[in-house]
Amino acid sequence: MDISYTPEQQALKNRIANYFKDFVTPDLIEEKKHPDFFEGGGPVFKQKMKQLAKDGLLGLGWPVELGGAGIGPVEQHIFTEEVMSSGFPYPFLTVDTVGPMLAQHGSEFIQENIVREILKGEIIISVGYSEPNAGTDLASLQTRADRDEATGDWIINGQKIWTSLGHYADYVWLAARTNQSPDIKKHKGITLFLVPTALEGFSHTPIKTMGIRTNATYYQDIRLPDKYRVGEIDGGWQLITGQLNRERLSIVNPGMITGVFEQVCAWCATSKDIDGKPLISTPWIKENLARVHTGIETLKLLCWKQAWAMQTGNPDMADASAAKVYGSEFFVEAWRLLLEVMGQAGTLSGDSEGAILKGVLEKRYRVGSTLTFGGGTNEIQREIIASAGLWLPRAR
Amino acid sequence: MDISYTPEQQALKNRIANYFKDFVTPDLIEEKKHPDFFEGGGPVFKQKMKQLAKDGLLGLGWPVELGGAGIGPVEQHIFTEEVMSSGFPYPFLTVDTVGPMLAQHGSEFIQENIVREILKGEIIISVGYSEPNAGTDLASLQTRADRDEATGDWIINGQKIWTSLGHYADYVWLAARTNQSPDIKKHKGITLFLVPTALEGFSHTPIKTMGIRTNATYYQDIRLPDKYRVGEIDGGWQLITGQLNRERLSIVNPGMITGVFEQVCAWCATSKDIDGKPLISTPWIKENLARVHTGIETLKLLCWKQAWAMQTGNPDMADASAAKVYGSEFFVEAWRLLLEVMGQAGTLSGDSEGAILKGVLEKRYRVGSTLTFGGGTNEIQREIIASAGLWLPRAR
Amino acid sequence: MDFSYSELHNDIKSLASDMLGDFSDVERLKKLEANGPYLDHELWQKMIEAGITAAAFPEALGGMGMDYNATTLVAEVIGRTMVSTPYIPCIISSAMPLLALQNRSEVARLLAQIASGEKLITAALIEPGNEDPLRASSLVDQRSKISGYKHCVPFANDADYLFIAATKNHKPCVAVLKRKQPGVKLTAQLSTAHEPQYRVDLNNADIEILISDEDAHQLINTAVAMTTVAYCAMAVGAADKMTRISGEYTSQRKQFGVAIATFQAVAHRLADCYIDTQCLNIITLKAGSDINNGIYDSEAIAMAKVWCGNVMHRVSQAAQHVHGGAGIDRDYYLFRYCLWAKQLELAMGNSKQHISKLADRLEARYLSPR
Amino acid sequence: MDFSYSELHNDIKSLASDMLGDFSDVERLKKLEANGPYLDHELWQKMIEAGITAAAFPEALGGMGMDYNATTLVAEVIGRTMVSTPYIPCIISSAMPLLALQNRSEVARLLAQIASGEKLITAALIEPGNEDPLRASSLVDQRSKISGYKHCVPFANDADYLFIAATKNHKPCVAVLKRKQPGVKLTAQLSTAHEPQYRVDLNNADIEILISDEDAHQLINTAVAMTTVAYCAMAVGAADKMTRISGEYTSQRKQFGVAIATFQAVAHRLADCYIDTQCLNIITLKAGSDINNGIYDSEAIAMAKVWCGNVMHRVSQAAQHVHGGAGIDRDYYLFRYCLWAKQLELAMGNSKQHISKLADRLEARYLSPR
Repeated sequence: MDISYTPEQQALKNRIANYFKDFVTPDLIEEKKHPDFFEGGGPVFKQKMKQLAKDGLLGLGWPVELGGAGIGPVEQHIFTEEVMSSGFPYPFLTVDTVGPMLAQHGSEFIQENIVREILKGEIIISVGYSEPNAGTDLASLQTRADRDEATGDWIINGQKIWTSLGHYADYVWLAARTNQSPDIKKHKGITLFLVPTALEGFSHTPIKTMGIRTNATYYQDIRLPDKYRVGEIDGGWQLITGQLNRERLSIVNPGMITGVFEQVCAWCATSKDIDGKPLISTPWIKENLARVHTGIETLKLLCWKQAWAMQTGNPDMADASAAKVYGSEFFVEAWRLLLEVMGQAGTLSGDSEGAILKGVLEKRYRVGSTLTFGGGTNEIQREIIASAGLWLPRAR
Repeated sequence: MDISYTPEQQALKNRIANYFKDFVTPDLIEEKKHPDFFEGGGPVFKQKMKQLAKDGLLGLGWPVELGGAGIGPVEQHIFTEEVMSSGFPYPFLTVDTVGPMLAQHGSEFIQENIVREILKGEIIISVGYSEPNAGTDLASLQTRADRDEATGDWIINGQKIWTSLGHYADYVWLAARTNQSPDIKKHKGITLFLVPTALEGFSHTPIKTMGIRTNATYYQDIRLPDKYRVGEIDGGWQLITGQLNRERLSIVNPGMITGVFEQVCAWCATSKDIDGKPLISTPWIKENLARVHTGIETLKLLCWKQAWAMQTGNPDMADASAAKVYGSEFFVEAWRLLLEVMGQAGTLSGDSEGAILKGVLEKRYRVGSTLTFGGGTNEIQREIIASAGLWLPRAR
Repeated sequence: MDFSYSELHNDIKSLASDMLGDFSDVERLKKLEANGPYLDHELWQKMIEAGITAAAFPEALGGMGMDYNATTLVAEVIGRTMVSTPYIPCIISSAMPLLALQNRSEVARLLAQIASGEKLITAALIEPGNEDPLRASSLVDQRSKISGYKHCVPFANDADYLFIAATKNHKPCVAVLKRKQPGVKLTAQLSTAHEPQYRVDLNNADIEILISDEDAHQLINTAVAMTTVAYCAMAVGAADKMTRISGEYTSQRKQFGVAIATFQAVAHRLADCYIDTQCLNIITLKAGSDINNGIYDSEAIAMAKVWCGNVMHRVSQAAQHVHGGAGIDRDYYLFRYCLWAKQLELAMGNSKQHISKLADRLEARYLSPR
Repeated sequence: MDFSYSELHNDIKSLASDMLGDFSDVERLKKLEANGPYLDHELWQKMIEAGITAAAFPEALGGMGMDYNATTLVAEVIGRTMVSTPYIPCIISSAMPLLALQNRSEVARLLAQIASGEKLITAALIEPGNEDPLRASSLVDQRSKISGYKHCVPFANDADYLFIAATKNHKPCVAVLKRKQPGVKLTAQLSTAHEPQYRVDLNNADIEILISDEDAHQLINTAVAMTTVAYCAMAVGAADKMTRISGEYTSQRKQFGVAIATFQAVAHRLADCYIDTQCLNIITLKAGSDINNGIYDSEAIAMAKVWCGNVMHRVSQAAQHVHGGAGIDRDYYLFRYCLWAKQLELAMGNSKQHISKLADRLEARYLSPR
């Protein structure tokens, strides 16, 4: 038991932190102001991704034979914390959740052609699970993939919603029903595909939300060669849960808040109240900050433990759910606590005259709620904890 | 809309507050130290009850023809807030919940003999609902009352638990099954009785809890004349809910905390920290106090509104449940916040050397949790709110 | 003690509910907001004509002689409907406090013009880095020229006049400023709720000082109290509506073959929203009643704003959460409430600031010799 | 970064679990506590004989040379079993810090006597009205006589020695005091957890000062840090156990024809307890790891105590609530955990005190010139 970085890990952290210090350049900041590019996808973003790959930072934890550095999950996590903290719209879904699933379960074709491209920073992948009538109850999805027995191709038809990045992604990691038999359980008739968005029959429309742009994506008679199938036919459910287990940790990565927190503290130290006293000396303000600080350090530890557990064996399922619930609800609370210290001026957006820290927190409020229902709603996580962590009899 | 006392109400409040200033005498304080008498029942308590009656304070809101003052529910509430705030173990179950039910639904015998005695301070009544296997699911109760067709008497057999005051009460307001038919819904076979504890076949054993003494009560072949029945045969469920609706408000009466809160504030103002500064000047301490203060004022308003609604019509069922949930959970939080300001010394009990304010808060912690499940568990209250207040479809 | 409204109060509330309800049709709101923050001129005109705006003005000034409570009822309806009118900054923050000076002819004239809709006034209370109107850093010199900065001023671009808290000779004063004049420069600001707001740069602008020193202190306190409780009332409407929208959505949305409202976790979370709304409502009613009774420094006002911040945060998050993605979709209608929720939480002091204020009062009370 | 324990650590934990488990049979505890707070002499003797108490002492002093982590594992088992031994005040609060002075023969002798069970020491850290051991108002004069008051001193009546934080010449010092001597008067105090505690009146009592000034400051800090994290570890055991007791109870208790654990409201509340326990555990492990690495002023220590207070409050209330009446019945076994929960929340600084401390550190860090 020694919960601190090894000297090597500390050196790595320093190196990466240093690397990212000036990584988010003004042109990227400018590009992110466009609603379509806030979560990446613009030319500057794409160039930065290639830069990350060239500098050997994209696959620290990936096996060497796939083009990674093979250092390990803890080191990968150190990287992710820093890249997220920098404000770079790091495509964690691609690199940290779908990518590893493809590396493990993809066809030879996928391994050879797509997985390597991910590590070169050339490819972005969206996740296509949710449908208008299948959200938390994912097993009810109706997008279908029917086999063309003549060619072995799949014909895909259906609609997905909340396909984040879907307007610029190269592929969609798509869950589709391949078995319509009423005799099997719903979650046993689902297969995973990697659908190139360049194929005919793919389209998307924007969904504007309170905070960010996401998409509805449509799949009309898309003809997909079998080599784009991932895993067994009708065996998609395990891939979905495997990907979601990874996503759960990615979406509560402390890098989401560490950088912002430092900025807010520094702002509170340099801003003065009407009596000329630094804001950070106001008791309730520093208390708010201390509560966020405590929450961040706790979240870091939960994530480190998970990364360490990946390194040494199988991470505990209930603990991953616990981290997801804690992290997502902590973020909601933390954005509130940090925004409070700014007073009413905290409501000013982005480039507005008078906006504090370029409205970074105002924006966080508007995107913050998605984490409690995204990546598997927190109610489902609590069910998992109740049964896998506490062995309670199942509700309902 | 004018949420303040009328001059008459203000005068009444002042008079009552003044009356209770020295009402809790040292001999009563001493008597309350005995675990059996903490919630009343000792000789000093009994004498004080008669004094209250003699001074015309027991039935302010009761009709004149029953021996009350007939002023109204708001005035009754003003009294209850003050008497509870004084620390007197006021038997609100008897006077404010069962009493009014008896006045409304009791037989002529009960009206003539028992109701009037309540207002004379001569009678204490316990509530007998819960059984070892019937708690939240009260309709499952198994204590039975069988009719002796020859005499018309009832033969009562069964066991109740958590019969507070059962070791000294004169009567138990008892719910018993009078219809064993499997064809009727469980809650339709229950009748209410007022069982004199002096009858042969009644007995009790103490249940010691973390904080207070309560009782298991036993009913063995008790022969009860029909005049002790309350309401219709098999019509007890409405009486139970009617009594519980009143209990819900009584158990969150702000008088439970107003007096203690004042004491804690005064203690914080007169106690000094190691630098000689009053404790109340420490930012987190006064913030704790301000949070409790805000919570108390809100609770007061919710209760006033309920009392006012009783006066003008039927109080809203969802709002009564909302007040109960809010009040009971606020108390749990408030005892914590107040105990925190005392530091570790807050853990010292009662007469212990070094105990603060005679350990009043230490004791509150130990009795505080019962309110969230007593009087209808808060989960049931939330179900009531969801269906009666928000018209949601029923869960399960 | 009386928790009921007069018939006239109920009338004004149902009049406002009907009218604002009609004008808050979702497609209409979408069209209006397509070009950014806006003032709904059509609705505002209707409200003026119907007598809603000036209901609390005396009859001599074109009103119905109602009380402050009547204005909070309208604010509640605004919170319920999410229409965009200058009702709060014009009527509650500016005109209502000015009623105290109605015996002065220039004030009476202005109020009558506001009542008739001829003129629009808005309130400029806060400044960058200073949200205490009693200590404004906007300075008035001996020639009645004002220089300084105000910001987050709602509807300033539509207003003819600004109700301004300023400082002269180190003491507070209240002034009215003509917007269209040299020395007044507006810059649009975008805020969470998409209410049109402006930064106002004042550079030797002409003002008319209405009142100074202690009396100004009192008038500013009145404006602050009335605005604060108006936001709380708006929050009551928003909280109740968010809870009910969520109740409807979850009663219809099926997952696992059942309405998700039948899951206890969902139903109980909405029950908690109901409880929160009840608490916010009751303390807001008390604060409004105190203002009606002339108690502008009532603790209930700070307490109401504490609840307002907490409830806006909790109910908005709960509503978004039980909706899943739909809640934040700008094609649906919940998101407007959630954006205003944050605005209502932070405007006129957030929960922490007001708890601190209450804490200081408590300290002073218990430390003062009795 | 390593979250795993060595084999030796796992051994000591399972040894402690087995032994303390055996001695925490409910009927046994009931019999012992019938006459009030007590020390379980039989168990304590067994723990000494098994080498559990002195595991972290060097071999030369009768121990196994383990680290601070080993002692927190024992504390966690105590929290899980609710046995009444002086392990924390004797071993963790007093002996562990004294290991820093083991090169001094009188200290080494004392530690060896503690290891063998020949002598018992307890820690007297706090005073009425002053819970900061670094600013003790118990004064030592030039003749090494101490006068003052300590309170909430656990097991003082059974102890041979008291480890005392005191003040001499306006500077902190650490001393060892023989309990049985004129000038030392004990008065029993009853506290929530029913741990035997005493007020200690010191009146010109003889002490032996071990260390003064800066070094004493450091030693007191060590004792405070070690005690604080020991309570947090005990809280981890108590929280986990309360959650699991509640899980078992609600899985068996039927209402409405089903186990109440199948109600989402119950299951999710227990899931929240699980999450809380995980958080408390991980920050406590970090704090313990920092102490192991010699970092006695680690922020993680204060953070762990913040969590400890919050989690003890929430889990204890949740456990009582889902049990209904059974939870508070002294015939059942949950109540002991709930009583200790309050004690663990308030001892060595509650959540608010530690958040304030963290807030002050944050302020200082950001205001200091870089």
